[in-house]
Amino acid sequence: MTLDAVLFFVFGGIAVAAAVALILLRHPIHSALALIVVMAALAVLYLLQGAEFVAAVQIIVYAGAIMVLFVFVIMLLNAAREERTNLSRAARYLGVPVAVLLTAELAYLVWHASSANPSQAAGRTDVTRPLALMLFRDFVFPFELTSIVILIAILGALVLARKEP
Amino acid sequence: MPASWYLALSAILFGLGVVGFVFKRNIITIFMSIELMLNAVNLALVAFSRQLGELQGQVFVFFVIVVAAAEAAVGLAIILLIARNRQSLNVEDVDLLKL
Amino acid sequence: MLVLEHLWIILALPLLGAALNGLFGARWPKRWVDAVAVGSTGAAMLAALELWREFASLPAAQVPWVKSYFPWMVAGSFRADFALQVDQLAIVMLLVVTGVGWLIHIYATGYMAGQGGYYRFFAFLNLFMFFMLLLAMAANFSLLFVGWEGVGLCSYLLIGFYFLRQSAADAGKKAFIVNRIGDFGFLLAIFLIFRTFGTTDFGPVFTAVGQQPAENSFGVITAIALLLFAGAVGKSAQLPLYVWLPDAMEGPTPVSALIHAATMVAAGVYMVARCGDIFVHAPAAMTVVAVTGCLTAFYAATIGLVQTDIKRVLAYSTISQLGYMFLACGVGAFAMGIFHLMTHAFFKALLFLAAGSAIHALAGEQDLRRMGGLRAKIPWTYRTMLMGTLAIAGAPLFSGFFSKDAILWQAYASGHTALWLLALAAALLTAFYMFRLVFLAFHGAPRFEEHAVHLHESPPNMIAPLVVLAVLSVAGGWMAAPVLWGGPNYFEEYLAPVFTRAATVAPRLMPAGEQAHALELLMTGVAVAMAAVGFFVAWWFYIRQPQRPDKLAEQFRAPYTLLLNKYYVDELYGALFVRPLAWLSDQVLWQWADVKLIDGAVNGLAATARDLGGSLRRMQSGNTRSYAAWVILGAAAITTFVYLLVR
Amino acid sequence: MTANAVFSWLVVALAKSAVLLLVTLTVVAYLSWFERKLVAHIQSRLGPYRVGPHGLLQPLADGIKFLFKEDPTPAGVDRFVYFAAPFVSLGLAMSAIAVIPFGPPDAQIEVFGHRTGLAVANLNIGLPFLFAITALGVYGIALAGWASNNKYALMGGLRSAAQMVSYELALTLSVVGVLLQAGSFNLNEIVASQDGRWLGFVPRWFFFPQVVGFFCFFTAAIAETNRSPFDLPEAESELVAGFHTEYASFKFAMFFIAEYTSMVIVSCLATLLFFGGWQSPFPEGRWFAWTAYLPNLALLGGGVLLLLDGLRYHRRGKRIALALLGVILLGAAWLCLAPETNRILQGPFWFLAKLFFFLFVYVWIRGTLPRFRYDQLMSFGWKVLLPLSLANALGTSLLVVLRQP
Repeated sequence: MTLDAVLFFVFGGIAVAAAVALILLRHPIHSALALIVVMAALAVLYLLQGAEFVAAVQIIVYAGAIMVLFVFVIMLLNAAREERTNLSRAARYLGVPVAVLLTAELAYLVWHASSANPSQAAGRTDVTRPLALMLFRDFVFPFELTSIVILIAILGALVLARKEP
Repeated sequence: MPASWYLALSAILFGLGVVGFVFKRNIITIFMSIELMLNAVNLALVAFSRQLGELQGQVFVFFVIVVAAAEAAVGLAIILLIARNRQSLNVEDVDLLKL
Repeated sequence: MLVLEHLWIILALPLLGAALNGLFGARWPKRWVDAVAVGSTGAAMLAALELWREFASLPAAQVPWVKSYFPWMVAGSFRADFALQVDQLAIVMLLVVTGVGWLIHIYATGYMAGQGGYYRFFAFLNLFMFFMLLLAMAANFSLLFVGWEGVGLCSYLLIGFYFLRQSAADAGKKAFIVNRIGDFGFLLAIFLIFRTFGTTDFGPVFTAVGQQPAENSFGVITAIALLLFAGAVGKSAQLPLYVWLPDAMEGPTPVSALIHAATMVAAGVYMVARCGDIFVHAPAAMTVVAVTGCLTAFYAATIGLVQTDIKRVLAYSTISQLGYMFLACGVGAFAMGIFHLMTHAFFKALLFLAAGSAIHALAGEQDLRRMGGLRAKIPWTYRTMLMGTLAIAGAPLFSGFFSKDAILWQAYASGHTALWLLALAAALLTAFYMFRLVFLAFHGAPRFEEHAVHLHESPPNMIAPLVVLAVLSVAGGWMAAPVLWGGPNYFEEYLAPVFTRAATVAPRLMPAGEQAHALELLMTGVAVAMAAVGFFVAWWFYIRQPQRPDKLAEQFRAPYTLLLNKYYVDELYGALFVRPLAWLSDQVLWQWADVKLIDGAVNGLAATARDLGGSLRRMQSGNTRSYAAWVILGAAAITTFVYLLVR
Repeated sequence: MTANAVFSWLVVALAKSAVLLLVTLTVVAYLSWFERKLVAHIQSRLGPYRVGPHGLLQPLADGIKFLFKEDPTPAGVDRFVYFAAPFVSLGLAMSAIAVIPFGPPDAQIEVFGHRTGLAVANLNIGLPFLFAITALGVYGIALAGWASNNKYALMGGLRSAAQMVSYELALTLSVVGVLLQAGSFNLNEIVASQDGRWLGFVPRWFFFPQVVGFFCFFTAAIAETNRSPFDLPEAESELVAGFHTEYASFKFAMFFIAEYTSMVIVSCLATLLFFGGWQSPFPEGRWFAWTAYLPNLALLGGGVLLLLDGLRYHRRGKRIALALLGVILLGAAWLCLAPETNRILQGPFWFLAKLFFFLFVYVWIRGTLPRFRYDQLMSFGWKVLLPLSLANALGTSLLVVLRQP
């Protein structure tokens, strides 16, 4: 049992547990916290796979910005615990088994899609520089496109959330 | 640590996201389950990129994160509107789309 | 090697100026707008000078100096880079454009002062500079075409600068549409080039052409050359597509000077010279070029005789001078064409600016018949105007003298005697109508009520460019001076590397030696004599016996009216093309095709979609989570399918 | 790595963290004392002077007070979050200290026969890590505000969430210039890339090319740490005490310590990114050899001052205490004459000097500037700071592009 195997199981376990908590907890804030935990755990897993920068971004953007937005909105709307209502028929008879089936199949597929041989890139030290080069050379057009997407999203959010005078 | 383990983990997380998506009633929480699914996908992408020794996977993670940010902004704005207009965050109160 | 490494700087400067003024100029005080506009173009000029300096130290092996910055269009086998190219020809163009452009910017700060849309004017002007420089530095036809269209766009925007005036708006549209015709030919030429040579980069194309023999029958190269020339005809206002240029005078005078006299209209000449390698391989095309140019030169001159709008006279003289340039290119003397392009840029810009200064002094009066006697009132304008006139008329030792007579000599020496005679006549007419303009405007008695308009000399920031340009139009040609005593023409020698291949393909059978030189001097004498005759006739008519011209007009009413109405060409085109087109687009394309066909189809689709939706909408339960469940079901189905594939 | 190596590495890391923790806590405690003194003198008051000579024991007293006060839990709080929040803030703030290099990586000390540098961890992505920590710092405050079920606290939490998210952008962007010039995320390398001199005497600190960046960075940093003039989340004039209204005794102490720790961290960042970290401002060479003994001089001066001051002090106990302190300092000055110690001391000395300067600026600003209004705060962040830092990043990148052939 090597060190990163241990770390994998620890943090993978944390991630799954937090995800379950996200579903079971009844108050949106608690769910949000659970999700943040998931993200942090995932960041560690990224580190384990040598994707340092992705890990950092994961924390900064996901946990640090997006989830803050969620928490902010929850606080703003002062959301209450969600009340019990019976599941909708479709959800009950369809959702549960299908979700399980889906998970199983996905797990099977990816398990087989990934050949067992360990990675060549595991030992790579500095991934940030090549990553940047790739992002700004090969993917520069999509990159700029995403910036436009963001811009549009900002405008949309503004227009939607503005209080009508 | 072979990539398949990471992939399996991501599949499980994705499944949990799906379950949350179907079962939660609070719109915000449903939205969060979607984020969970996105995260699962990111994990898969990173795992693949490590296994293939290619960085494209990580680049795509960036794009996913960007899109997630945009989606969060707009989605939360919409949720804000819903909450404002019908004083409730329960999806079952938002069902005007039926005939 | 800063600029040589970063050629894009020269382009970026005017573009930056345009962006700044266009975005913020509306809110800025005039001072800032001036600073940005003049500063950016001035910096561009400095950059061009620096480029010249650095280029001089470049080994001949590295000329033309091409720098490719990034792939711009890649489609299948087609690939066009954003690549810039510098050789002697480009250097000359850059210097002329930036230099004259800068002076005209300075002038405009005075001329346009206090007019609406001041910042807009300078934003457009800078944008024009950008496209013009791009055109001059482009390293492939695709990029050249971008610059080509860009200058066209800016020309349109600036002609229609006073867009509230119907005539201005129409003139803009006319310029744009007439240019379209030529550009269509140009575009076809580019397609044909790509189809033939598989690329649009200058280097490969020209080398590929160079390997072929000159085709004496009508082949693909001739086709390419003719199509290219069609583009040039449109841009440089040659027969039969010249009609837009006179109307373009609706734009502000600095625009007329910069775009419709000095630089843009010369782009056609530049393009033909740039493609010299292609043209020399198509003797037929060369002949077409020469004949067209010569005819235009004479034809426009005749119209210029009787026009009464000062700017239109200059416009027609521009057309005819451009004709000279094409004549030069047509007889294979590309260097001479470029030479005349440069000198013409100097003195024609000068003439326009001086005319603008006069118009300015008269508070917008453009009609020669209501000018006169301005000499004493606005002395500086008068002096500079006179310099320009002498230059264009080809008075000895002025710049026009060297360039124009060189062209005449080349025409004669290369054996096109008929063309030479026609060009000579055009020279006479040129001298005549130019001096007619000067005499009408500046001599004789004032023909306007002086108390109504209070005359004033223009501010220094308008006079200074005039003086500089005057000096240039006097001295601009002296690098060809040694020709007079049998020496070399340094300008031609400077450009020689660009046209070596062309020269080898079509060796211009120039008579050499002593008697040849004597002959050349003789020809020069003849040309000067012609100019002198023109001058004296003008003097006789407009100083000695001012009533004479009207008498003549009485006697020869028919030709006079014909000239006055510019041979009714506009009316002709109107009847031949415009009205039928209007009818077609109105009756057929709109009433039938658009309304019936397209709208019908669209509405039909919409109707079907509505009915479908109406029948399908019963599936909607409105419960979000059941929708989610459906989505997941779909996802699961797909996954199962994949799963089965994998197993 | 073998289990043994892992173990020893773990032990050393833990030991270093523990030492660092203690040091930080002390520093923070005395930072509060320093602040109170300085602000007091700015307002021409005396500040604490009862407990210990010059109130030097005041922090201790405060600590004791924090520990022994009653700790009520208001009704209707969300217990879990209410208790978790202070731990979150403190834990994050403390963990950020771990990646900060106080001295050059080659200046190593012997611990359990295990040579180790002056930083707990030398991360490849030190800077992003720090930013990640800062980004997470919001939660402590926001959640505290939400959990304590009090409208003032909620307002404070909301404000801080909005404020920190807004200024985080400017904070991150203002550093881009430095990153572009240094070409690395590793704090050690960033400092190393500031080595050398312009014109032989101006140190190659990024402060000089990045003045704008530094301005944006420091302003955003003050806002990020919720210090005046950006301390709206705890604006007592409008929100009682903001997010920690409902917190008492030890939990409040945690917030308090977290805030001051983040001050320290931000000052460390400013030192590392813009002022050449541990590097001495004096150039090398014969003429400046004596600067190696500046630390000793500082200690010596401090000792002498304390002695003189102590001997003039009006109460005996304190007189003795101060004199003793002075003697200790003198002894330290003497100890540091040993070349090895001296060499290792150089880095930390300059680092701490710069750090102290920035902390001083912090307190100075607090003592000088009035508090922003909330809309002013927002519009300043979005309409001034963000564009400025963006422009700075753009300009720097253009510079870098033109610089390289």
